[in-house]
Amino acid sequence: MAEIVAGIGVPHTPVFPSQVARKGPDCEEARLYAEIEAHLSDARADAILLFSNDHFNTFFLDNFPLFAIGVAPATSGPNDQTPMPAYDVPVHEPLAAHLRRSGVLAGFDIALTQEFTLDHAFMVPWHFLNARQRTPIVPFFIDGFSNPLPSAQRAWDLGTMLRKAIQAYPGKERVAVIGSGSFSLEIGGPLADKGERSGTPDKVWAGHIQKRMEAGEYLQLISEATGERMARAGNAAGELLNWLAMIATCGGGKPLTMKPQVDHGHAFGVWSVP
Amino acid sequence: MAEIVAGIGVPHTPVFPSQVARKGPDCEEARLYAEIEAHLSDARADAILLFSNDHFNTFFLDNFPLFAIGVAPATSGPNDQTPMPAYDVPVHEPLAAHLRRSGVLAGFDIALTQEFTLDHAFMVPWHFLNARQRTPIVPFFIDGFSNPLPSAQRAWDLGTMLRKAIQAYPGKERVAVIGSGSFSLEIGGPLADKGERSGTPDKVWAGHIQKRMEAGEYLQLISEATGERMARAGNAAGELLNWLAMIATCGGGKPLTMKPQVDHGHAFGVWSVP
Amino acid sequence: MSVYGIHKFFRTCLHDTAFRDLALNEPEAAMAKMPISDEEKQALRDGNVAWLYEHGVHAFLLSYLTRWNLFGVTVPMYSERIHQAKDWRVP
Amino acid sequence: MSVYGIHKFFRTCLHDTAFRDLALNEPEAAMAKMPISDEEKQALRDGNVAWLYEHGVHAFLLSYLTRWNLFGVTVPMYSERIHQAKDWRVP
Ligand SMILES: [Fe+3]
Ligand SMILES: [Fe+3]
Repeated sequence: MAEIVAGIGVPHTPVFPSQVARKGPDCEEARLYAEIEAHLSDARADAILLFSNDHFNTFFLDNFPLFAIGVAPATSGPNDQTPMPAYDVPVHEPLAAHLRRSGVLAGFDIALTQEFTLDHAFMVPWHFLNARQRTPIVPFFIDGFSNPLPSAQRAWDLGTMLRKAIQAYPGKERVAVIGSGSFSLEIGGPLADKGERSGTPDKVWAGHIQKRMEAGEYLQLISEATGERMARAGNAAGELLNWLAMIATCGGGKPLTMKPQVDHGHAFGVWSVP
Repeated sequence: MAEIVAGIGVPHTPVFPSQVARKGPDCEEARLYAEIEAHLSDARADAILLFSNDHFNTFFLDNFPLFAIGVAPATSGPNDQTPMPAYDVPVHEPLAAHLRRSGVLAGFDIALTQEFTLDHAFMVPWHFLNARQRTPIVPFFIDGFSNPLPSAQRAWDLGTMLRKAIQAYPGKERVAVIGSGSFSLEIGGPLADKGERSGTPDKVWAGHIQKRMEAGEYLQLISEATGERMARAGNAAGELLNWLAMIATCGGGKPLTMKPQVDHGHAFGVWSVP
Repeated sequence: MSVYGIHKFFRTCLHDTAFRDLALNEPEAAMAKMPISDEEKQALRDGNVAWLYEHGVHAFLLSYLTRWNLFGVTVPMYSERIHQAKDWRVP
Repeated sequence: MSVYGIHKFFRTCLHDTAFRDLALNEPEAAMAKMPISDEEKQALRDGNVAWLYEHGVHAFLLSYLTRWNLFGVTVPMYSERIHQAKDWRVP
């Protein structure tokens, strides 16, 4: 019986590692990630289930999974030229294999990925939260970026299933869960800021998500977070699905802390694990 | 409103094309396929939804989908050195895109495959049933070969969903549905015949499947066809899933005709499309 | 039109530096290596990001144009043009 | 052990004729190109198909040995040995 010991939500903004390296440990991003790193360290996890979404780097449209899980001894990244250190990343292969098998048997059509590298969506969280601890991860890929996306309900159901599967794992592992991404972010599209490559087109939606999460109002959030609603908040706003899967895996409780970066349309959160 | 106009089940035994070329049009396989080709031709289909399973040729374990759908203008095959003619194959791209989108929105986690070739599992049915007509296909990949497989219930639910999605397609296309594969077949494993590379280890199971299908007893068949039960009938016996998806897409009726090749552990069937 | 070839063009520019160099130095040769239509090629030559977006190109991949100023497209040019595009997301 | 490297070895033999030739002519060099363990290499050298099967190798890919008599394994040898394997499918 493995145990879920921490739930965490963070952004994976690819410029953060180089910005923090330049600005130093007192800048806002450095402090926000450092607090979460401390929380994760205190949780003494043996494995980290990390939900994030590839940005056409690990996978391409020749064979693009809606859900995939990395089952291998190790991986590495970043594979997308993000300006940050390169890392070798241990994978908790037995837990990954168990979760994939459990998912398939429970009716989740999860692709199996036995040789792969990771892009900034996984490696930015790794860099800030786990590069020192080096806890083995289980990389879980949710399509949050290439329409049609899985529904918010499907991401939630996925987390609910994985929670049971973790609890049924025949080992005493302490498992932390991370979901990573933005609530509102447009890259390269008409909703980007004028003169810029990206922007945060819907800070109201991002703030609304935060309020729903703080109130534990997930049923309402799931019904509101249609594919169209997320798309109107930017072409990366589907990354909310990574958070929903994380929260469901953690049992659907309220966040213990949630600190937004309003201008970025994202937040840093720590979840209760009832 | 597209319409389902034919349901067909056939094997995809890779030696059949070369055997039939050698033995001529009067051999058993030639006649069995020819009858089905005539039925398909009479159905005047505009598109063929073809369920089959890749054998590590189109996909490999670096990124192995449980379900995938080919969405492209065209494809080709065989890509696995099966001794048979090479074909360019038109794909019904709009229908394929519609079915993928419908599936994702309905909670089926189907990988998107926009550049691909096909192995014998698709090309043997193409060769015998469609090489003359050249009706565009929608290639649907179900993992029937690499454990864990989707459950029989999941394959059935997939077909049920696709039936609705076809009927909701905004076009007047007449759609035929083919499922391809064996009920009992072992390749390279301990259940193969002594001295041979393959064998038909469970003719009883294959015969039982046929009886269940003839009686329309799909609920019973689904509950019997566990992953373990199929595995005991050989490592290709999971290809039954392709048939179950086809039958569910056709509305779950009884076969009009079903002709077994007992020694091969497979059959040739034509379905009612109520 | 699936715009798959356009997606592959940009993705390959990121992951294959030899192809990226070809796209910068001999764009016609680079385009010829990809399954893209004549209409798509013309849109690339023209830096017509609005047309490409409207025809279904993923904006994230499309904006790779500005990473290396492919076809001469800079961030300000890109931004001005993409804001002219009809946004099919918002009905 | 995931036996992924063994699967990749056989799959590459089918799809890459240069690799297949290498596997036939310089099997040690071919194995060195794949992520396979020393134990797995020894099992390949020995044509120990029972051990490979028992450790999770998919029999379909494993039987590629006999397509080109890799490591000297013929169909009769393969058949005799695979029937010695403990079959993990049937509890
Ligand atoms: Fe992202
Ligand atoms: Fe097969």
